[in-house]
Amino acid sequence: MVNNITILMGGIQGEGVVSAGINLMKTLSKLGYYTYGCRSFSSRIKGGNNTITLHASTEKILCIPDKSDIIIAFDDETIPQNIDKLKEDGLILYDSTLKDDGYKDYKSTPLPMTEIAKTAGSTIMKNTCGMAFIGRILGIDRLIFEESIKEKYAKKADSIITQNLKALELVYNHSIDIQMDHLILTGGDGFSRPLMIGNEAIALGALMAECRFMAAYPITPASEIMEYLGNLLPRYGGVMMQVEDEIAAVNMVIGASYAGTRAITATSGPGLSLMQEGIGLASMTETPLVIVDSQRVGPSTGLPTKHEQSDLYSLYYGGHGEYPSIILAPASVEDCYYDTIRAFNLADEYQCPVIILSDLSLSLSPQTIDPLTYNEDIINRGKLMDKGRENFEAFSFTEDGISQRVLPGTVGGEHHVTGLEHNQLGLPSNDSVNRRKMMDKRFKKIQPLESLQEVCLTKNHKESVLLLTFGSNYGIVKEAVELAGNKYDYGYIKVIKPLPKDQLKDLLDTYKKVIIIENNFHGQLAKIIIGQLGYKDKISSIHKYDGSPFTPFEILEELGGLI
Amino acid sequence: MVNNITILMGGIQGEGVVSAGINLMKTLSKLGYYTYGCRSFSSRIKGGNNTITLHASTEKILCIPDKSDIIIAFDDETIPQNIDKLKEDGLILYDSTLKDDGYKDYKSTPLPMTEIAKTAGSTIMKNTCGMAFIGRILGIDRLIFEESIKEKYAKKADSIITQNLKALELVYNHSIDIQMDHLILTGGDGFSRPLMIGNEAIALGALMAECRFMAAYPITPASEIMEYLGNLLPRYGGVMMQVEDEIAAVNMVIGASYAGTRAITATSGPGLSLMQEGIGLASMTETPLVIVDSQRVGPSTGLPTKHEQSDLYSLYYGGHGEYPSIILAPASVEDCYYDTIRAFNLADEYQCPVIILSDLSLSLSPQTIDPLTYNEDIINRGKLMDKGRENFEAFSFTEDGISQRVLPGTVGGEHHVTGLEHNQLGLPSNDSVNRRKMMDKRFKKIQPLESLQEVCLTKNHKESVLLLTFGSNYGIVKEAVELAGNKYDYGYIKVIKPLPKDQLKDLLDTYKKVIIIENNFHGQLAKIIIGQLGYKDKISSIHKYDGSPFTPFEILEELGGLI
Amino acid sequence: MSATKDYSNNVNPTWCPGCGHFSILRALQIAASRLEIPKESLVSVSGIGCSGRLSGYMSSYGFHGIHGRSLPIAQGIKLSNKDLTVVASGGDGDGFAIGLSHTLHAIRRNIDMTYVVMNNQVYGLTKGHTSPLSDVGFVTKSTPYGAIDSPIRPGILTLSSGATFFAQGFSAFQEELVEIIIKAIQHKGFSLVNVFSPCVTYNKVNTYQWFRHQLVNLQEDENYNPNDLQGAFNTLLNTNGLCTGLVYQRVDSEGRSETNDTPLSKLDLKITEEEFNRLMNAFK
Amino acid sequence: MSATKDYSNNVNPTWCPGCGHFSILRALQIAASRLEIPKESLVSVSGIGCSGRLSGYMSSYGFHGIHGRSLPIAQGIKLSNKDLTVVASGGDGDGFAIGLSHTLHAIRRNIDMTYVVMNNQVYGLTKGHTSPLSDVGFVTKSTPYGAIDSPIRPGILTLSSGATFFAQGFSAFQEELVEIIIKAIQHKGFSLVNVFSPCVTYNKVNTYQWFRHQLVNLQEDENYNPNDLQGAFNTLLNTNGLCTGLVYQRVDSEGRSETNDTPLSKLDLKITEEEFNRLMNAFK
Ligand SMILES: Cc1ncc(C[n+]2csc(CCOP(=O)(O)OP(=O)(O)O)c2C)c(N)n1
Ligand SMILES: Cc1ncc(C[n+]2csc(CCOP(=O)(O)OP(=O)(O)O)c2C)c(N)n1
Ligand code: SF4
Ligand code: SF4
Ligand SMILES: [Mg+2]
Ligand SMILES: [Mg+2]
Repeated sequence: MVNNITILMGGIQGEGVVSAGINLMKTLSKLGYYTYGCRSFSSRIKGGNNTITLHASTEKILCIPDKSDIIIAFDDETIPQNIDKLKEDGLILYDSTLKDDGYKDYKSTPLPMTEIAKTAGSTIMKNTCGMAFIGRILGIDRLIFEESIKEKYAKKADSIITQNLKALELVYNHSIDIQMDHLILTGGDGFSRPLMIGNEAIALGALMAECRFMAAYPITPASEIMEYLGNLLPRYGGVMMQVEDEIAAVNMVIGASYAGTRAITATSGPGLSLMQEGIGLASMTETPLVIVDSQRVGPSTGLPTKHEQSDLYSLYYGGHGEYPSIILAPASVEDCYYDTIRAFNLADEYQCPVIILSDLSLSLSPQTIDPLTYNEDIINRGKLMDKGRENFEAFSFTEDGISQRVLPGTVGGEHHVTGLEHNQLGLPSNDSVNRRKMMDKRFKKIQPLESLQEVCLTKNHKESVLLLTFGSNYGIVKEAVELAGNKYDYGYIKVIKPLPKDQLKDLLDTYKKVIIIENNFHGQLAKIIIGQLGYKDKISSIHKYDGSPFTPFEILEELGGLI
Repeated sequence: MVNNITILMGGIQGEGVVSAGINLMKTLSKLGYYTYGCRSFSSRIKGGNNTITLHASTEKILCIPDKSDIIIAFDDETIPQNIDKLKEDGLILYDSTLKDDGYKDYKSTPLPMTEIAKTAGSTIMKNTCGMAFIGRILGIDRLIFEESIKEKYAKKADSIITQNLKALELVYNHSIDIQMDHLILTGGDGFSRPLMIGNEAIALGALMAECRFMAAYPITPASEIMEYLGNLLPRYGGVMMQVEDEIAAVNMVIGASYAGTRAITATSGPGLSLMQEGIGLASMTETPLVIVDSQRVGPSTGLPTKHEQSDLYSLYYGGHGEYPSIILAPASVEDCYYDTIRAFNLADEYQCPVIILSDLSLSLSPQTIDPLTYNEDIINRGKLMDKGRENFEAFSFTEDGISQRVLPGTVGGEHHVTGLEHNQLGLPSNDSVNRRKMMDKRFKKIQPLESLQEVCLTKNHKESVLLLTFGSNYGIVKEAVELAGNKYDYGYIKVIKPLPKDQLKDLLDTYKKVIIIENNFHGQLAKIIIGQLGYKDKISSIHKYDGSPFTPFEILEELGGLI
Repeated sequence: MSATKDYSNNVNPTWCPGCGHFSILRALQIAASRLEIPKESLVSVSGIGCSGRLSGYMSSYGFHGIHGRSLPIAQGIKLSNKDLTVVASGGDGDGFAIGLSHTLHAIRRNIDMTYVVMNNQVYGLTKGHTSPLSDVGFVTKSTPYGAIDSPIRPGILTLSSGATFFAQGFSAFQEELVEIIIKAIQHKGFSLVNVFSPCVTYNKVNTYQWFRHQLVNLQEDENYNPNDLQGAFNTLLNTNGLCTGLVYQRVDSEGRSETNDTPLSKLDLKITEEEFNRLMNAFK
Repeated sequence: MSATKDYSNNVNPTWCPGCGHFSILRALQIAASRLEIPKESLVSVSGIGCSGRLSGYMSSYGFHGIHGRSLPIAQGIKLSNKDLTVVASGGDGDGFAIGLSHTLHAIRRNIDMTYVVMNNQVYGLTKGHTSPLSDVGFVTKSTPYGAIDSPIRPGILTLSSGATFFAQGFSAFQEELVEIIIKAIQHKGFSLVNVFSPCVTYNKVNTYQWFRHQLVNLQEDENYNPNDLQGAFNTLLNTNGLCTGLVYQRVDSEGRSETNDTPLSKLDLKITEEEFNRLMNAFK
């Protein structure tokens, strides 16, 4: 009996192994376990091997351990490609139609998944059988699966339900000739929790933040956001439009936002590069703008289905000229939700672009989440006025650098905005004194953010070392530290731009060494912090750029060399 | 009698005051003086006040002093707008058709420029008259002007020459009732030198570097490059194409370069933002690419006719993902020429994008230059092979990270290139070991540049302070230091990416203080150096972002606060 | 009735004396006043170019965007608040070079708004470069040996993209222009008005004089039926695009209609806790 | 004669079994072998999409660029070395969404090269999103309630942009496709071939079956004259674009010709000192 377990399921892309894995995760989540899943993609559209590795635990863990307890294979590639990820005493299960390549060193057994599926009515149920086998091994009551089958196929033909139930029955009655009791999972708290990916949480956050317009262009790994909102927005009076390219997308969103509707676009690296000019326009016209950048491997088309965190530089420093913007970096699916709401509020409050920085792992990895809190009062639209006044100054110089804003349609608020440098009325101005004041105004706006506490810390008070990271890495660093016996303090930075300078300085003054862990070649966050704050000698950096996330042990190994 | 003088000429845009100024500069350059001119633009297309301020000297000076000796006005706005730039004992000359606003505190006198022009045949010659008046005051022999008039209008109708000569005669015979002998310019070395703007030098450099393809989209202040090459390239078998946008431009240039023709595009901030994706593609496919970025005031459309140096960040860090590129920063028109040739060689040698970083002042300010040296042997095409071999590996792993290159058309060299991560054959590859090796290979390539001496220093051995700058600022810093009695060491950085790390470290170790002077809000170069090398406490920064270049006195004033 | 001057903010345009763009600005102001569009409900969106400065001379709401992107911005505005009258405008380079894709995609979306192309067949603001609408042989700073490529034909291209309204005007024909713009604004759907607007400084070929000689006025032809697509195509081919008036209007155009009657920006957006729970339950 | 397999690099395509793109790849290889284009003189340039992978399966020179930009790259290559046979290819999204402007500008430039649109009316690579060529009502992940906007009509748009060669093929009609591609490559100037190439995974509407029923074969109509522009327009309108064969070819097209006979990349480029001095003197 265990209270956590890791299972790798692999098969031919398009044949349903990933959705079987996700169904299993949903079931486990309902039973009160925390699950975390990680997908690998084939470079083929259909066909080719793909896998989902899932971890289930009584504790919330946001990563996949280095080694799995079980591998279950629906195709011939899964085992050879993943055998190094199996624990020494791990268990291999494989469809009985596959050849037995005899992984002698491991416990392994064939399971008649295809066979049962066929008997029950259709081979497409073989993944469901696989899921059920695992469920059975983990000790999940058959009734639980029965319920979820009934729920899932409620709107489908009765025969589908009958067939699935039949398959389930056959699985649970099949006699398995291997010792598996030690794999029974226990300790779930019985509290049913949702399972989500980051992209869904972002989309839901946008909806709850009263965003009602999205324009976007499809791109991996950001498309789910437009898909979710494309489905939901029209039901709430909103619009989601797939447009001709990312340039159109960002400019449409600027237009919609200028006219008063909270609006969003989502993209990944290549689209982000195309949006740079539009981001500058939003900042110059002081129009709220929310963009999601879900990072993948760059440069250029790179590796579209692999993980990286290498757009920081281009978000922090990119775009010609100089303008304020805000970058939020959620580290969990829950963060994705709350940060998206915050992004809309910040965009309205500071009248500038806000980027929600995600990464492939965070965007696409399903996680069991703690219930999201509903809150009546989450909207802050900043200095939005419902009345104009003569010679309305949409760019007036104010104490905090933020001017009052009115929406088109407002009587007496008629004014002009432009990407040219402009005076307080928003009319083009070449005047050099005005220019300087306008630059100062725009940057003054976001200065208060520098004093906020935006590094989330876990203190173990054991050593003088701080591990700092961001995004999906956080869960891995946390796990690594726990594996190492909690001997480091660690944390993640929630706002990358503007940097929480005061807090970072405090931390850099406090700790002897700050090690920044990130998925890119240059150690971008480390260099950004050094560029802004100095402390080069205190900061070191662990980085990985081969397209896969860190594993906890990799981090520990690298740490070994540094400490 | 003086050996240097500064003259501000102003009038209505489109009426020829700037070309009169440039003609005067050409004449002075022929007589052996160094000249430097600085233009201001009206925000109107035609009409509105514009000026040219020119400095002539026996020494090479690459800036305009804070104060002028003479203002000559062809419209009513010139004097009030520029009076603060006149020396206390300065001279005001104005067209006698203008109203006398009585600048009592100054020596001023009306000149019958329009009148003489009319008498000689046409009022459009009034600027020529102005130029001739100044020439006369400076003590330039009338014959010199006669010659250049004959030369200039050689292909025009005889009547034009006659009229101009007539005007010239009238100017030289007009009696001027004011003491002006102290303004006679002497000391020119009689050596005739060319007058050029940076954009022309870049274009000429491209031609001499055997560049034969340009695709571009017009934008201030880069358009002169396409105009010059549009005129010349077809004469040398080449092609210049104005295309639909900057995205097309950069990708066409990539195509042309891939197929073997040296190729260039030129743009400014907004175009640069649009090119980011293409730059990444060139770097990922290891295709040589040369881009000119002539900076203007950003962000967004900003101030298109005003000066700034704020694209460093976006060039150094911009574009999604991570890839090598090289940034050259010429500081004079001569540099523009030589650096452009070097840019093509570096692009071929390192098979990556090279950016020539100019700024509005450097691109558009006419300067008398020292003769450019002709050299038979300036072309280095790197590892370009004229033969293939089976399974040609265009991305082979080599000691120096650079692979052999063949051009399409080469028998046996058939291969594939892609913006996806790829193996040595150039075929897409998801493999993580390959990915890491390819990233290492691409960055290893340009590492040797980090060890070069790319900071041009002038040592005065007076103090432990180094003033460091780049681009057109260099001439101003030089002048400032000389005005201050040469008590600082100073220099400019010729290669911004990769930073000449070894030399910079040496310098930062040597000097107590390094002050970086640049035209942008953030002190971008300073922050880049700190981000890469540290030394935050040693580096301070002087920056200006109001759209106009520094004046020497402004630098001295700011230095006062820092030292 | 509101006065034309109500729509002017009294800023002195930067345009050269005689520039065709003056007339377009004025036509838009007159049209707005005849249609009595409340100032606060009119949004003028413009691109970058001499043309692009137009929005800065209107006393309505104005958005001067980036080069080539006026239409995406304008569409976003209209979708966000359908009560607004949205008029985008920009140069021939803005709309048919860098912005070509947006122009054609906007046409096929048929959102209820108007786009005025201020077409001088040259790049005015950059001081005289060729445009995709320049004639073959046209000499500019960037085509010193004359333009080579055959020019884009805005009319045919617009109709081929499924336009529901296409008209042409000429800066010198102020009254016709006003009427066209009024019809364009009244049209339900996307209306594109191509205005021949001479650049007196950089285009010495396609001058006022030249257009006066070349342009055919469709209104003067009693038999011309602007609701006949095939006929419109033929007219554009036969006149080489050099005609003014309403070229084509699809009678049954309704404009892209989103689900709501209330403009997006005025919807009650609150989502109840019950509803939120329903949304969350989908993830269990 | 070179063999078809000479043009294959034996890499196993990532495409789904049954994907229409296989047939286009093979047609291109057959055409190349029939035309006996030396491998080293053929450059295959492609965009991003399932379609974009094509260049990676040719044993010629291949350039797999970025999304929507295959044509600018391809034009640069051809202008750089006119001895090369340049064939660009890409998806309907690549060429008519993000790359639309480049497509139409390439057409009007009429550079001697071929562009094959691998048209499945859907975004295959991103796993099923709507395309500007998707029919109204088409349900995808991004249009769960069906596509709203009227689709781009590639044929009419191409002709309106002044194309000198336009043909259509269908993946299931391999031999016709080969012949069309041969004609396209032989055409002097820019040739655009729109191939209906079913996506068996994400487009369950415009299937092989569906096309077999819909497509009219122009070659079968003896009276069809592919040199008559007006007729070509009408045919496209009448068939709603659903026809295959050579739709239009301008007989007198010569392709954009630059001044030199020697390809740019092979010119002697050295500039003599004398010439240099002449250039410098212009600045005195
Ligand atoms: C991305 C970008 N590229 C280039 C420019 C420079 N630019 C400004 S306006 C313009 C074209 C102007 O021509 P047109 O659109 O025909 O307008 P016109 O000035 O003739 O009215 C260009 C190329 C820019 N502002 N932004
Ligand atoms: C700038 C950019 N935006 C988005 C993407 C993601 N993307 C890759 S291919 C593609 C469209 C594919 O559709 P299509 O061109 O029709 O080709 P198909 O896959 O159908 O053959 C998209 C949107 C990208 N690679 N680059
Ligand atoms: S340059 Fe041409 S388009 Fe621009 S304002 Fe002058 S006349 Fe008008
Ligand atoms: S997804 Fe469609 S287009 Fe892509 S390979 Fe599969 S069938 Fe072909
Ligand atoms: Mg124009
Ligand atoms: Mg497609």
